[in-house]
Amino acid sequence: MTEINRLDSGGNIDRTQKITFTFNGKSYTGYQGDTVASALLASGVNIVARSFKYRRPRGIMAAGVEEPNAVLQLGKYEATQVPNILATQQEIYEGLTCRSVTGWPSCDVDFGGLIGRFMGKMLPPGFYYKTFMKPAFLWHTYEKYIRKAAGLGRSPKESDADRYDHVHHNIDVLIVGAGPAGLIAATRLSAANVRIMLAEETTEMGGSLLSSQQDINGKDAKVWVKAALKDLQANPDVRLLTRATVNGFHDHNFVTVNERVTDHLAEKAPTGQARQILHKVRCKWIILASGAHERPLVFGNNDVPGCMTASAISTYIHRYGVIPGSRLVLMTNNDNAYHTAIDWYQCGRTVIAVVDTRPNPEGKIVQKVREMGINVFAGKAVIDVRGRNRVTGVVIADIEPSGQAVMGMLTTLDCDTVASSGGWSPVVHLSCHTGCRPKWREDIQAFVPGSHRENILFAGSVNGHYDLANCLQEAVNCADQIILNESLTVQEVLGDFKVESALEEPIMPLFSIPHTKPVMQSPKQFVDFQNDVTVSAIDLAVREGFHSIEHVKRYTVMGFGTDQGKLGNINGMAIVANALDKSIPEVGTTTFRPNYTPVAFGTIVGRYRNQLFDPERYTAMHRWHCDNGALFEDVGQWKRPWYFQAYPGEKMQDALNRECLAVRQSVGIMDASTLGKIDIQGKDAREFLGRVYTNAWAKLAVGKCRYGVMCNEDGMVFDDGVTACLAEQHFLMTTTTGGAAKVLEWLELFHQTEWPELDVYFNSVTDHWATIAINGPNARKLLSELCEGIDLDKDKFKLMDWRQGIVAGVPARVFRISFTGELSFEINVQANYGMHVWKALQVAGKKYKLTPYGTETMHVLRAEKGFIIAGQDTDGSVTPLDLGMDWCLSNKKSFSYIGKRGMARSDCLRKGRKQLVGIQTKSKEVMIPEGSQAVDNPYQPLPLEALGHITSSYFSANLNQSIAMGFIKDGFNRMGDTVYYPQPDGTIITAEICSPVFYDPNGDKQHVE
Amino acid sequence: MIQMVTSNMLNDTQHPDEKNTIKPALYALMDQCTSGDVAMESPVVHTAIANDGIQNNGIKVVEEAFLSHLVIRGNVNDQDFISAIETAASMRLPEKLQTSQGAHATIYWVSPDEWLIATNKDAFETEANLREKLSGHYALVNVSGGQTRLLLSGSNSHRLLHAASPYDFHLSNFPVGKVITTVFARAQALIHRKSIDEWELIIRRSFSDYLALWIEDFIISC
Amino acid sequence: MFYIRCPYCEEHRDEQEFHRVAEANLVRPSDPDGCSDQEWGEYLYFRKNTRGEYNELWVHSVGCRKFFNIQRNTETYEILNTSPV
Amino acid sequence: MEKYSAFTLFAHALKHHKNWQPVWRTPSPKKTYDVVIVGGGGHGLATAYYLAKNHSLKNVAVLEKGYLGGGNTARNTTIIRSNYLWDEAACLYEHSMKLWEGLSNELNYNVMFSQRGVLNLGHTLQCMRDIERRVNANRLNGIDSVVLSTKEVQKLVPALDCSSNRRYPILGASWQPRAGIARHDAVAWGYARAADALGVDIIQGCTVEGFMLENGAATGVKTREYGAINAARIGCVVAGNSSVLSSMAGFKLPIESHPLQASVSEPLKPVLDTVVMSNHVHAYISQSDKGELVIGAGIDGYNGYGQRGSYSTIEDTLRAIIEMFPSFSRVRMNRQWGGIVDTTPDACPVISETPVKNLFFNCGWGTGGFKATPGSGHVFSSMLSEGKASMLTKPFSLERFYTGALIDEHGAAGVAHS
Ligand SMILES: Cc1cc2nc3c(=O)[nH]c(=O)nc-3n(C[C@H](O)[C@H](O)[C@H](O)COP(=O)(O)OP(=O)(O)OC[C@H]3O[C@@H](n4cnc5c(N)ncnc54)[C@H](O)[C@@H]3O)c2cc1C
Ligand SMILES: NC(=O)c1ccc[n+]([C@@H]2O[C@H](COP(=O)([O-])OP(=O)(O)OC[C@H]3O[C@@H](n4cnc5c(N)ncnc54)[C@H](O)[C@@H]3O)[C@@H](O)[C@H]2O)c1
Ligand SMILES: Cc1cc2nc3c(=O)[nH]c(=O)nc-3n(C[C@H](O)[C@H](O)[C@H](O)COP(=O)(O)O)c2cc1C
Ligand SMILES: [Zn+2]
Repeated sequence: MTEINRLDSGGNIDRTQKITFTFNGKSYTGYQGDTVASALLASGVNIVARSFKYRRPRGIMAAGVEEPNAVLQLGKYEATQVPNILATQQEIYEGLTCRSVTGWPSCDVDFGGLIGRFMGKMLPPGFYYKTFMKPAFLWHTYEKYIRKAAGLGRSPKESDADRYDHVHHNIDVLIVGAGPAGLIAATRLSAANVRIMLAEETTEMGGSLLSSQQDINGKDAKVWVKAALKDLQANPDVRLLTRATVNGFHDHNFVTVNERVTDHLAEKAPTGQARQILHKVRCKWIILASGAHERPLVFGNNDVPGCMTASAISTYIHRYGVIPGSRLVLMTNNDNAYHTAIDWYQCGRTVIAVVDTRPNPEGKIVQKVREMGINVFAGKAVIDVRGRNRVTGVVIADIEPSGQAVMGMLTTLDCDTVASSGGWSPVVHLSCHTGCRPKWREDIQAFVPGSHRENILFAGSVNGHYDLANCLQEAVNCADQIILNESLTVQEVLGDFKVESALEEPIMPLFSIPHTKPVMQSPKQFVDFQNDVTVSAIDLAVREGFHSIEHVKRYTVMGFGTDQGKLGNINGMAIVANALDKSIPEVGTTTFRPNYTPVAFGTIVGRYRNQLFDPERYTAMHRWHCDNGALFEDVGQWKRPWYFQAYPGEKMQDALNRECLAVRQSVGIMDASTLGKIDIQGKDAREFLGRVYTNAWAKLAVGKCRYGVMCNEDGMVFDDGVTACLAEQHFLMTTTTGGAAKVLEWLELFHQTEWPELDVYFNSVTDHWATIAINGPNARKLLSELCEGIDLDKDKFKLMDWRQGIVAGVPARVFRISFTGELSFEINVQANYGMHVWKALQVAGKKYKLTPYGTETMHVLRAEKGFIIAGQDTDGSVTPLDLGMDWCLSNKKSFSYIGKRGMARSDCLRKGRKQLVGIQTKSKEVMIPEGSQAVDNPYQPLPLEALGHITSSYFSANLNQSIAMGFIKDGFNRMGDTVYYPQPDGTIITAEICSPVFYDPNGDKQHVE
Repeated sequence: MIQMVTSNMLNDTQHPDEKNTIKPALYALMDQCTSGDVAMESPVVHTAIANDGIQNNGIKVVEEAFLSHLVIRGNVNDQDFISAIETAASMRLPEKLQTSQGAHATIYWVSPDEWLIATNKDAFETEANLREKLSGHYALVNVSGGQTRLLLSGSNSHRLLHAASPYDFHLSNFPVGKVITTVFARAQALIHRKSIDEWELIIRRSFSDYLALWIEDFIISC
Repeated sequence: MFYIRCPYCEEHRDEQEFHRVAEANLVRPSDPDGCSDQEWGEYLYFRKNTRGEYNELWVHSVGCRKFFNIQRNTETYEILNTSPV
Repeated sequence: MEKYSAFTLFAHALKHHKNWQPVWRTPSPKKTYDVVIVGGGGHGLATAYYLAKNHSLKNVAVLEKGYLGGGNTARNTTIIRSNYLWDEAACLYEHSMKLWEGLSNELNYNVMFSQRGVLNLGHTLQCMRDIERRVNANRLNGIDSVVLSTKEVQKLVPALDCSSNRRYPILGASWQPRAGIARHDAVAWGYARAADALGVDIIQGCTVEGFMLENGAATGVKTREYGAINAARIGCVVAGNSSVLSSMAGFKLPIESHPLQASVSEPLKPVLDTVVMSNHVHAYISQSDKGELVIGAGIDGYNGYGQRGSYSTIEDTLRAIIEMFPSFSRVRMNRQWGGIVDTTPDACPVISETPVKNLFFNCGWGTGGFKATPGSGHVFSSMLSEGKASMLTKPFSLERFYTGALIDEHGAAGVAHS
């Protein structure tokens, strides 16, 4: 393809760097600095998409983020596919591959277009709410086709190999947009010794100055831009970002900026580089200098390729040296668009006419255009466009000064391009993200930012200052306001400027051009191009009763697209206002929300994916477990050994049986370091314990431990553990692995807010101690081989005692507590020694066949003993009474401990509560799956009344039978009763209610010599 | 002070339950380190940070392993407490968000009633020494096994911090000597600016493999 | 994203260092056992949940671990004041 | 009410769609109503519809301060399921599910109820225990619910990374095939249209600012725009604003209002055919018929009425999405927003009489009430017409917060925020 629309000179492209890329399978060329859009236009490509509903051919309409049509699928490889990239934003690089996301078989020839043309009438807004209801069962099938037809690009199927990063910034001033306003504000502030970030969405700083022929200080404004940038670059406190979209403004001046670091270089980021960076900025001040988007006028067939906004045409000419056609008709309701006619004319191509809707345009620029010999038709409008795949002409008519009707003779003009300008819509989006509403200005027919609580200032055309001089002045004022407010000293006053003021005549309030036919019969007049929303659709919505602009949005889907209605929304609101006979501000805008432009999920996630998604917490012995066949269980963020495979491929149940038998028959070893540990010191520690635990603590002697249950104020169990009395005013509390942080905060909460008078301090020592549990009849023998300084005699070192001594050469606290029912010692050493002691035990344990075991075996063993696990056997609706733990409640305490009143509420005392009991299957080899629900009579019709569920269920190798625990309504009174557990496969497991203690009910095992 | 009894003494025969011959200990002080030749493993021993640390492009991270870390709790309005600490440590107790630096130790402010002392001296001696001077309501907790200190340095070190944490590390807000506890990657750290380009990070043992991984991921791509 | 001044650290920190605990000034009844079910239920569950200015209890959890009161506007998200408990 | 069908659509097309009737009237309020419903969300509108339809109460008004369906109804992720743990909740939601199944035809408005199935993923052993428990309870309650293995999950959702090397690998899931999503706006509009046709006055832009109280009984409401309106009975269905209304009547509720956020990607070709929810890594996602991925975020911890939350919540959610769907990393997020959800201590609603006579509240649906819209309206209409609770609603009275008979759907129940 030759670049038939490339001008011989001009544009900020590097003509020495020719680049080849592929669009829809065809190869095209362009230059370094081109976007896909500018390169396609240079090559005379007309159709880039098919519309969503009517499958109409669509071309490029705009030059920036407001583009609704040119939505592409980017990427040659599966893992680097990117859906829905705008041709107007994507710079070309060698080998870039992209294609249209719509059109079948292609976007040039789309069979859907036929359907669209003939069936279109059947597709008014919301048609799907009115159809596809009968027969009901077919809806699923209809839906499949609807889904297929919808959607733009496609998701990649492979994982993204690129890296993304986050960077936090704390700065004084964030300036959004590097047009003249943003640049001069930055310049002015740069002398004030403040930290500044200037973020610009496009590839280059300069904003609209890059697309126009204005002068600053008597010279081409682009010269001024270069000079300003040079100064700014020299200041280390100024951070300049291009390809960086400020996409969200959040509370308390927190702003997110999405920088596309390598998207212009290649599909995949060069090695070592992040593809995109999310800058998270907390700033004292924001200057919003985000400019304004030109909005097109709405007229018949205004979507035919070749219809563009006026300013886009100027941008293609000035920034890319591309002129997207030969013969131009320009329609405008304002002076500003005349610049485009001049630009076109100066490229040596034909301006057929400027069609000005105003009855009497007399401004300076109008004169100038007339003087160039260009036809200016005043008081007229383009009502219809000829051509299907490209504009071939326009129909014009006289328009009433009110804009309400057209009249008179229709004239046809031949042309291939229609530019239109309906005025400008300030880019107020960010100003609204924290809930503020924009306000309407009648004089410029536009919404500008409303008043704000935050430190946010507005400069330039975003605030309705379209005149360059005013625009610059306002930005200078913003900077000065900050300097004043922050009492900054300025070394030298920067940013003085001289610009000729270009007075313009007022804009005509006009959005949609009426047609000679009534709305419903006129040619399609598009408002939201991406969603195929037309004037008649809006009109119909309003007639059907959707009066709120939010209803119109939702009913017609106007503004729902990837462009969020940047081009069409204001026109749509004006059309609604007109239909309701209200003013535009009465109708109001829809809500602006982040993102200003879309942001890749990957960017929002940053580094925090795969291994870094969430911390994995390890104990000091973790590496040993990895090296010795451990499979891990996730408990909170911890990785705990679940069970150990003695050889690769050992079956889980085999491993468990082996581990369980080892513990009961000889000795097993477990890493218990993850248990939460809280050091408690202070004279009131004991009193405090008595208040937060349900049982009594007043008499616990030094050297002793006690089990305790903690409840919420509602009386429900929330954690449990053993607490040791280390010294008179010093305790060590243990918590469940998952509960550690919560418990510590719970203690602090009550201490700091309720009982500050109690002298006590809490500190987490979870990570400080490595805890090794050895369990089994040989535990004492094993320990004695490595232990010094502790009399291990069973009467000297009793159950629930702790002692201090040396284990494997390391000072240790040894607790004689048992969660398995076996003789058991928990050895605590400073964690840096954990691995040493663990390994020493392995060596010494050889002769006892010391067997490492994991959480699962621990669970089986404790279940054999009927011990509960908070979180597995409880769920936040269980009181200690429901667990049969009356023995753990002390009602003699003078203080009403936490949970006491809660568990005395009427429902907690009622008969028939679910209570935790043992469950024994009738066939002892059958295991009841955990979560099974018990019923009294499984043969009743549904719904069946469930009595309670199985919380824990295991095969006990020691007993050679299944064991289980579960809730049963009124279970304590139903010992020996038979209950049934219906299974998903239709089978029914029969079981008997029993004591939860299946093993060693008298606790003899604790007393082995 | 008279009541000071290390729970070493509790070992065998002198269990207070049985023998009430001495006044019971208020706090259990324990020498947790061995004098023997026992292998210690620092929290990051299995990571890229171990030994000589990791460095690239103006960022370096090394571990300062096996320091003694001691938490001090007490009331700043209690003059006795302050002076006891200051005498025992021969260092000032730092003000809010500050550190004080001694020959062998650094004291970090953690919260209005909490400080951390990190020292290359023996934890037991340090604690015993402090306890000897202290009375009233206070707490000392040995956490040497539970955390470790990393030294982050280099001309680009601030970049790592800016990627990991939302805090403002600019010199104007974070002068040398300041300390904070804040979010660090998806965990947390105590961060102290030791000099313009040197930062101490104190991190928890159980999170240290994750944090080392994060740091490595950052440093190799920075 | 709130920017919250911790009244103990006496400087602003990012919201991520904190979390909210409950409505502020919920005082545990001095004699729980003397409370009726209704009174206890009110204490446990019933909240002002004001739209507008509201007092909440927050904790500087990744920081000094201290609980403090925030007075803020639940509609605009402005923080009016923070103070120690 | 004009009948909607493919045929009428065709007939209207021939006439250039000039003759469609308004879907509802725009009446001014009368002086007195039998029942005034405060809140024109899905629940309020459904209540009005069933009052008129099932209880022959046609002198009914719905007062909505904004545009109808503009509260949480407009901003939820539309997940519909009934696989709740406790019998009381399961029965209520299943009651609703049955109504969903005939709703489009009942209302003659296609609410696009898409029974594409919902997966609740389990990532830990405890998750799986909870899933088994819930599925078993569901089955006894006659709710279609099964446990799927990782392999079966992978087959249903090819885009999901089910490999064992994830940080929190997927160990299995519960699956309710009848569950799915619906077009949220259509639900509000469909109920409004049908209620309007039965004579209910739907009054938008009408803010209730207070109640008229006499001897501990409510006799009407005070509105900002229209002054006093009398009513024999008043039903408040104002979701996140429930505490605001109750404080006007002088009592507190066991409710806290929190921001809950959601977001959508740009529209994509079909890539996800079911709904995927994960309590553990905390995110949920589905793809709408228009093609955008609809993603539910977490709830913000603080009380808030701002209809927006904190950015870190959005980050956390997307982290979770990418953990589950690493291939979505280059998909882009188009828009995020928030709603105000009315949470209760047990994650179950309050459908109840109140300390004020003739004043009833239906609230506390929190993060998951869209799915209950038909059921909620149905049972609340009975309460309003009979003046007392029915079997289905009794367990959801305020009384439970005193007795302690909470229906704790937290955690174990896989409530997630939807
Ligand atoms: C982000 C998000 C995701 C969710 N996802 C799901 C999901 O996937 N599945 C699910 O089942 N649920 C979900 N929910 C919850 C669900 O949206 C709500 O529970 C449900 O929509 C509530 O409906 P409603 O009609 O009660 O409330 P709303 O739709 O909020 O209606 C209440 C109405 O009351 C009006 N009102 C308030 N005060 C006054 C007053 N003083 N006078 C007059 N009118 C007043 C409001 O303007 C509003 O329109 C989600 C919620 C959110 C925010
Ligand atoms: N006469 C008229 O009718 C008229 C109308 C509009 C503009 N103008 C001219 O346009 C100029 C306006 O200058 P200005 O500085 O206000 O605006 P500008 O359009 O020159 O610059 C705004 C810049 O902000 C960037 N931007 C917008 N949103 C952004 C975001 N979220 N993140 C990052 N960057 C973002 C844009 O890419 C653009 O470069 C003046 O020269 C004025 O004369 C004239
Ligand atoms: C299920 C669902 C799907 C949505 N899809 C889109 C979408 O494709 N594009 C869009 O712009 N907004 C979409 N929205 C968001 C709405 O635009 C809007 O943000 C939301 O209804 C909240 O209203 P508000 O932003 O006006 O406060 C969707 C909302 C919901 C609930
Ligand atoms: Zn603090």
